[in-house]
Amino acid sequence: MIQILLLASLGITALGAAACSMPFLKGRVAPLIGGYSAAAAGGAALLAAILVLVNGGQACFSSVWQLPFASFSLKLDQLSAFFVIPVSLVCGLAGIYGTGYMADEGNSTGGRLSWTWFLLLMGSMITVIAASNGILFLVAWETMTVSSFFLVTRYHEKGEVRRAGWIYLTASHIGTALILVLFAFPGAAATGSGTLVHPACSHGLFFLLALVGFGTKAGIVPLHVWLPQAHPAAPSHVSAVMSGVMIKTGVYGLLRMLTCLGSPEQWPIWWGWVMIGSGAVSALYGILNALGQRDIKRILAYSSVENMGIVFIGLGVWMTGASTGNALMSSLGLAGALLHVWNHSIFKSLLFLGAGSVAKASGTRDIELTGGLLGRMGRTGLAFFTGSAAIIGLPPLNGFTGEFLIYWGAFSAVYGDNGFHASVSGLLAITALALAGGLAMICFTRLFGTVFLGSPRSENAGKACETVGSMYIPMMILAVLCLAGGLLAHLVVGFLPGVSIASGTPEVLGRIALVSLALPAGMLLAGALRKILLSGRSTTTSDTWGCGYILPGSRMQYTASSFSLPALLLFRGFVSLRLTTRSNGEYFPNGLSLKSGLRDSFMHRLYEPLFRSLHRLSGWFSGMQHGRNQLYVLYMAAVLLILLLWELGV
Amino acid sequence: MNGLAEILIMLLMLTNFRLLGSSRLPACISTVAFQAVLLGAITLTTAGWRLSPWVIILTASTLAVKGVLLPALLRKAVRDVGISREIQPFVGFGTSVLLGAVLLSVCFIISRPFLDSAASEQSRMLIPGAMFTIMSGMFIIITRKKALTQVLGYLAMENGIYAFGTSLAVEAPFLVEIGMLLDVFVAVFVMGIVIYRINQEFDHMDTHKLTELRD
Amino acid sequence: MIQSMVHVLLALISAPLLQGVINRVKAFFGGRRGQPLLQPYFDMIRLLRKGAVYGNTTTWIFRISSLAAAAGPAAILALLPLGRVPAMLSFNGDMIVLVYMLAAVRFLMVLGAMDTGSSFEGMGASREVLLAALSEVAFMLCLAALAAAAGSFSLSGVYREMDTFGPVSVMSATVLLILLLSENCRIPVDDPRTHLELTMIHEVMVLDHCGIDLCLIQYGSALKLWVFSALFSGICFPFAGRSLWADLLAGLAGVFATAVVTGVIESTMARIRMKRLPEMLSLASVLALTAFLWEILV
Amino acid sequence: MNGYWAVFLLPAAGAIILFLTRKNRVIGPVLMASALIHFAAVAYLLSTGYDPAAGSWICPDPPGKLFLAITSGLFLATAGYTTGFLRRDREKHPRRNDTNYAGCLLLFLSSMSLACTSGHLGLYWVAIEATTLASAPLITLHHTPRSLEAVWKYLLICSAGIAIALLGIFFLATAAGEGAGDMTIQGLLGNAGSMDLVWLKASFILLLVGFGTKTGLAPVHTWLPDAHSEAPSMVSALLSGALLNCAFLGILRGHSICAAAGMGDFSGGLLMIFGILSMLTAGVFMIRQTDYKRMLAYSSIEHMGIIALGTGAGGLAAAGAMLHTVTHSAAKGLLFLTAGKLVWMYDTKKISAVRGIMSFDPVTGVFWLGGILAVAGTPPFGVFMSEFIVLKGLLEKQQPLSVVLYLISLAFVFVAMTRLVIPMSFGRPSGNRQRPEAGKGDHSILGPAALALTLLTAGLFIPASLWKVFTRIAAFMGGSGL
Repeated sequence: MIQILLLASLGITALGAAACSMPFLKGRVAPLIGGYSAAAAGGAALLAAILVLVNGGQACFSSVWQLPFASFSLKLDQLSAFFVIPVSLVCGLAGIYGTGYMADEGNSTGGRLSWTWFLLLMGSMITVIAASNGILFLVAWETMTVSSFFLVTRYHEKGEVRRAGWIYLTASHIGTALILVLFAFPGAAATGSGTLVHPACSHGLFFLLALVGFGTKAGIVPLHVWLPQAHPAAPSHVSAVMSGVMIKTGVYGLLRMLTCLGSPEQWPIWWGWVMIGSGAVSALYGILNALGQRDIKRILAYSSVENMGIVFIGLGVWMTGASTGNALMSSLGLAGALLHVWNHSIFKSLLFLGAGSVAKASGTRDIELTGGLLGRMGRTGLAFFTGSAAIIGLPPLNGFTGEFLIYWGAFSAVYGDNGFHASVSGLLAITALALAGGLAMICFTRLFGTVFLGSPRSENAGKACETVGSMYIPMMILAVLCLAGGLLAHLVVGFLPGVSIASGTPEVLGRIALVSLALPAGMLLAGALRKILLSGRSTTTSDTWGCGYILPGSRMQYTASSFSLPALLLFRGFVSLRLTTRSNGEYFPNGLSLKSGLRDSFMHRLYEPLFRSLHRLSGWFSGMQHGRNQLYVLYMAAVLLILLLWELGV
Repeated sequence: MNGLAEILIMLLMLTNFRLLGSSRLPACISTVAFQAVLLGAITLTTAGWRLSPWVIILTASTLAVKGVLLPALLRKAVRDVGISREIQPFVGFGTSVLLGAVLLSVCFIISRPFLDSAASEQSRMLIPGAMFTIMSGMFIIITRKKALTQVLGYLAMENGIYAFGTSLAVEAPFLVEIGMLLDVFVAVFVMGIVIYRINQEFDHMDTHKLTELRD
Repeated sequence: MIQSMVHVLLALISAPLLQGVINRVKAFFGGRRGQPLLQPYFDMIRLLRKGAVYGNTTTWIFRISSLAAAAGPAAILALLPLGRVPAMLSFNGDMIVLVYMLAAVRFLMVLGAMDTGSSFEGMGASREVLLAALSEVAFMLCLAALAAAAGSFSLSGVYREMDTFGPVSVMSATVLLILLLSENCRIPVDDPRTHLELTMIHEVMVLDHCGIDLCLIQYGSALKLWVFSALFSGICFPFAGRSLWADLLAGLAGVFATAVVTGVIESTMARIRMKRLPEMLSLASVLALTAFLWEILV
Repeated sequence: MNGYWAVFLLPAAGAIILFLTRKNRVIGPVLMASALIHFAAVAYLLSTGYDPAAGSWICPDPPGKLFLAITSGLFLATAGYTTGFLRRDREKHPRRNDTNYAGCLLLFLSSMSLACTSGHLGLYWVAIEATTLASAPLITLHHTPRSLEAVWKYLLICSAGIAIALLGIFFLATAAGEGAGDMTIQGLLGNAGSMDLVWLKASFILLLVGFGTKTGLAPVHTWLPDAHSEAPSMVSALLSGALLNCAFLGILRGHSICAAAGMGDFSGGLLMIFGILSMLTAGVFMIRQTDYKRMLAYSSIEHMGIIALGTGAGGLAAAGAMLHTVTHSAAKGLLFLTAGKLVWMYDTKKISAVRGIMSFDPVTGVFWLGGILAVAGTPPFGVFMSEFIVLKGLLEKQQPLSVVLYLISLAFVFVAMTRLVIPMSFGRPSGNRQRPEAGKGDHSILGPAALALTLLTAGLFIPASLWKVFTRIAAFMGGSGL
């Protein structure tokens, strides 16, 4: 039954992709086919995954695939099912959202083809997660990259979109090269026997290869440079899918490889340290860069780097706990990380869909030109509000549950009397999470406040209008899921794969849900009290207090960059902040401008110099091809002589 | 019997020095023709017990092609192009000869391992001789500027390889030998056409100026 | 269990009294009689009788922010132990929930401030979230140190165990005091009585609130003061009475003693420069870190 | 006289017909006819598994048959394009007579077929020399200064290289000594055990450098970018896709003889060094490239490096390398034909002058970007499969250093190529020509489409029987004989 559902979903995506690429489709037919086939496929895969998760065990399907070392074998075990759920959910909802979002460019060839690529992306993601054969995994993995590349370069007229596409393609391809080595190990790509790979080399090297290979896709700091370039360039519903679930395939890949490395207890301690270290650095670096951006989707992309950092911290806590023999710490760390994967895919895709509606309504992605949209786009504003509250990790919503479990894992290392490693790594996890949480608060109050609150800063922000129904419903569903994730976490925590839950956890999560409900209840009570008291009295509106200034304008408002500048100045060491002030005229300048920008310091200090030196080096070498005939023959003679002398040992 | 072969091989080495030293094209062409004649003589002397009608016809055809036909073609090319001297090549003629001597010593060093396992006895002198001819052919290609001189260098290389082939190796089937001969002839013929076209296009024949295609 | 119910009720009733005590202590240091102890109650009752004026750019966010300011700390009271009196609801991880509930209230307050679209409120909001980010780190590290010292992950458990007056409790007490001063806009961090908008942090976020909203906000900040005083006094004055009732009384005394201590600090110290505030808070986190390492290594 | 004689005499006959008739009208039909018949003959001979008598001169060994199939398939794919190209090109110079050109093309095909099918090393040498001479005039269709320079370099360097290879063959004969019989491959393989090792080592080095020049392996590859970028596209497709394989056949046979004589790791080691050197050189030269046909030429050097690396490693990697010859020829044929279309559309070979192919002519855009992604090794296509198998083979042979260098150069080339190609295929079109009316009789779409199809199937569907062919070739190269 489950196999049929899974194959049905893959079939629908393939058929939909083929249908959308037909040249004769007229008008709005393509988005409709694309969107709703995505929804149908998502539903089928979701059902299959839930069935597997609920009644345990696994569902296998394998058929012969005429390719050396390959077999078309899918296996939906606990771990795969766990990751298929967010993929199918978010892709389905993004598909529906896309029908509204891409309505006006539906009939252009580019518009139609983008739906083909979208369905291919969805299908390949589900295949990657369900694949249990090396070659199938690799083929689906790269199809996922190529299809998302074509989606990223959808608006390829702009120069920086092309550059973003190139950076994205090369970064993921280099990551795949390392994953290639994982699968190419002798004895690897075991067909049909379930485990993808039997590592023949030392486990440490295998782990590092998997970490770097899949870390590139998950966007962990030194390898994250493509993420803030690629996600903003794609259409919003695609960046929701990419940021929401595609980077999760990196986490899935890493977990799948770890399952091949024997039981966690034997893992060396430094693995846990590497994970927590990279997670902490990614979290802090990601959120700090998100503070300085002006493009709404780039902020969300950097915050994805942060959340992936949090997931890696959770996994690090799991590994440290396992290798130091602290069962509670390891189970809580893994539970927190996996729950955060779910939660992040829900609220991140919600935020990206919201960003898409804002960009479509106000015609710009620069948050400094928006403002006061809550009045005109109430429903999107409400959904975005829920998303921002969830991403900061505030109690009633789902962001809190994942982080709480990781906190608990870290604290259990601290208050229990286990060794030095566990407690110090726990401490590092707590500090990173706390600081990242605080900075996330700055980042998302800045984002929500600048975009939705205050008065509009440009005239087309003033004329923004609410989005179409089909764009709003997916956001509402995701917002409700955020709330449900927060309140019903104790039901779900039992089904997390590979996690032996300590007895008290569901009961504690239930208590938390209760306490966090007290806040909205109290607010309702106070609101009712206020309503009763105000019933008789006059409630009027007047201008905001401007110290008596008679002409308050929208330029007087606090802008986004000024909101985050103090924080950025405090953390100047980590991020390459650029403050350029320009004034014409020495003593009586009639104009003064200050521009604050943030460059990605890894790109700026690490990758660009690397490429420049490679370019110079190849310049030095290409002198060899100087065109003079005689020297070419000299090369031949020289090679001949060298070989003869070297080989024959004359 | 092998005394004669020794002398012929020694003559072959001398022709190489003449090729390295002379700047006039017609002189070089005649040296290469003389080398071809020497080649034929060497094959006949070293053939010894394998003297069969086929071998004689083969040597005769080699002499005809390399001794007469190709030099005639090249002399006609020199007349058409009107350039008859190689002016200041990359390596001066005097130094070329000296380097030729160095090359000869290198050949002797290289051929030492081959000699102590040489199949037949009389090839004792032949291996260094042939190798020296090949090396001087390549030396001419590398150091000379004119295209025609480079063709001559190629021909000298071919002669050296033939010296190896016909005497040392077991004789290949007749058709293959003729095929090889035909290939060399057509190669030089096509090179001649290309040189003629280059001369028309660039109205000079210095290959070192042809450097438009580079990275 | 009844003692914790009584503690919550007492807290709800007598929270504004703490501010009264602080003002009287400052007046005493200034050689004045000062305003009556119940002055905060009179102000709140006066505000409750007023109508409401809202800014024309404000939306429903502005209206719910004042509600959250009151409801948040009230909800936190359920998690708050008073000395050895356990909290009404105590479970593993309630300390984390407490921190994040405070963050939720702060989130809504900041958004409410930005909704008015005024530059002063934006500035206040920006300063508020920056200081909050740093103080949250200090708070978490201090809780970690306490959890390590007491060996339990719930606040009530921690306060029950922390009966000795060792180095860890001294360091955590100082951190909690710094946090109290920075979270409740007391003198060294922020002056509650200043009228110059550019220098305020918390006060400027409530510039546009009036009437019932302002009353709710003042009541909320009073409750928050009570929460932090309870946390501080539990560590600073570890008094173990024979019965829970004695512990309850001792706790109350501790809370009011903290109010007096705050009053003394406010009247003796001047404000720290805005640029040096982050250094003070990072000092607090370093202190908490040393407390933690002391607990682990020693 | 066995069936394979027909395979190389047929195109020669076609060439003679063209030389005699000297009419432009005749070119199209003769070219297509000989291409089709040649393909049919090869298909028939290979499918029936026809094996001529052991001792005869013309009896191809397994790799020879594979390369013969690739050559005839590629020639058929480019034949359609050639007729269209020559007709379009004659619009500019109406009086020019192209029969010589087409004749040389057919001679080129016949010499390549002879090279693949020849069982005798000497005859193989004659055939390779004939391919050089036949393809030289093909490069200068327009007699521009650049193409003349390219031809001169091509002729001189290749002839010098092949002369050295001839020396290598004679060394091999002396190594085999008296009992070598008449230097057929089977003969040499038969008594490889008794060969004199010093002469054998020297002969392999000479063969490697000689035929390496023709295959375009690293230090001696210098003629390849000039020749392939100046020649018209269908000729460079044949040069890259078919000729490099035939030339590699010589090195392959030298390696198998060495392996049979127990010197397998000596020759394998040298092959791997040359392979990796070629891949790195290609990467280095591709970064600063400004001409997209030269970029494709360097990509050929890189892929021949992969094939050499795989063959040198042996076992599974050798099988992967043989699969790689097929997928590389298909990909390179597709790319060069599309490059031809780009040259026709944009009238320039400069990368910076070509923008927005996707929006200018979507079909060419899809072929171009798809081809580049394929040749750079993205999975759904065959090139990825062969590269993965070579990687797997390398790891099985415990060659960590070569694995690292292999991956670095692959990534290096991928980065360099996509950096050049993405701005070309996207953005606003800069082509000055109006949109070409696709498919107005010049069936130049059929060729690339067929190649793209083979590329895709090679990536997704290689039946076990076909895979057995490659493993059998690998076994042959492993020196265990037929």
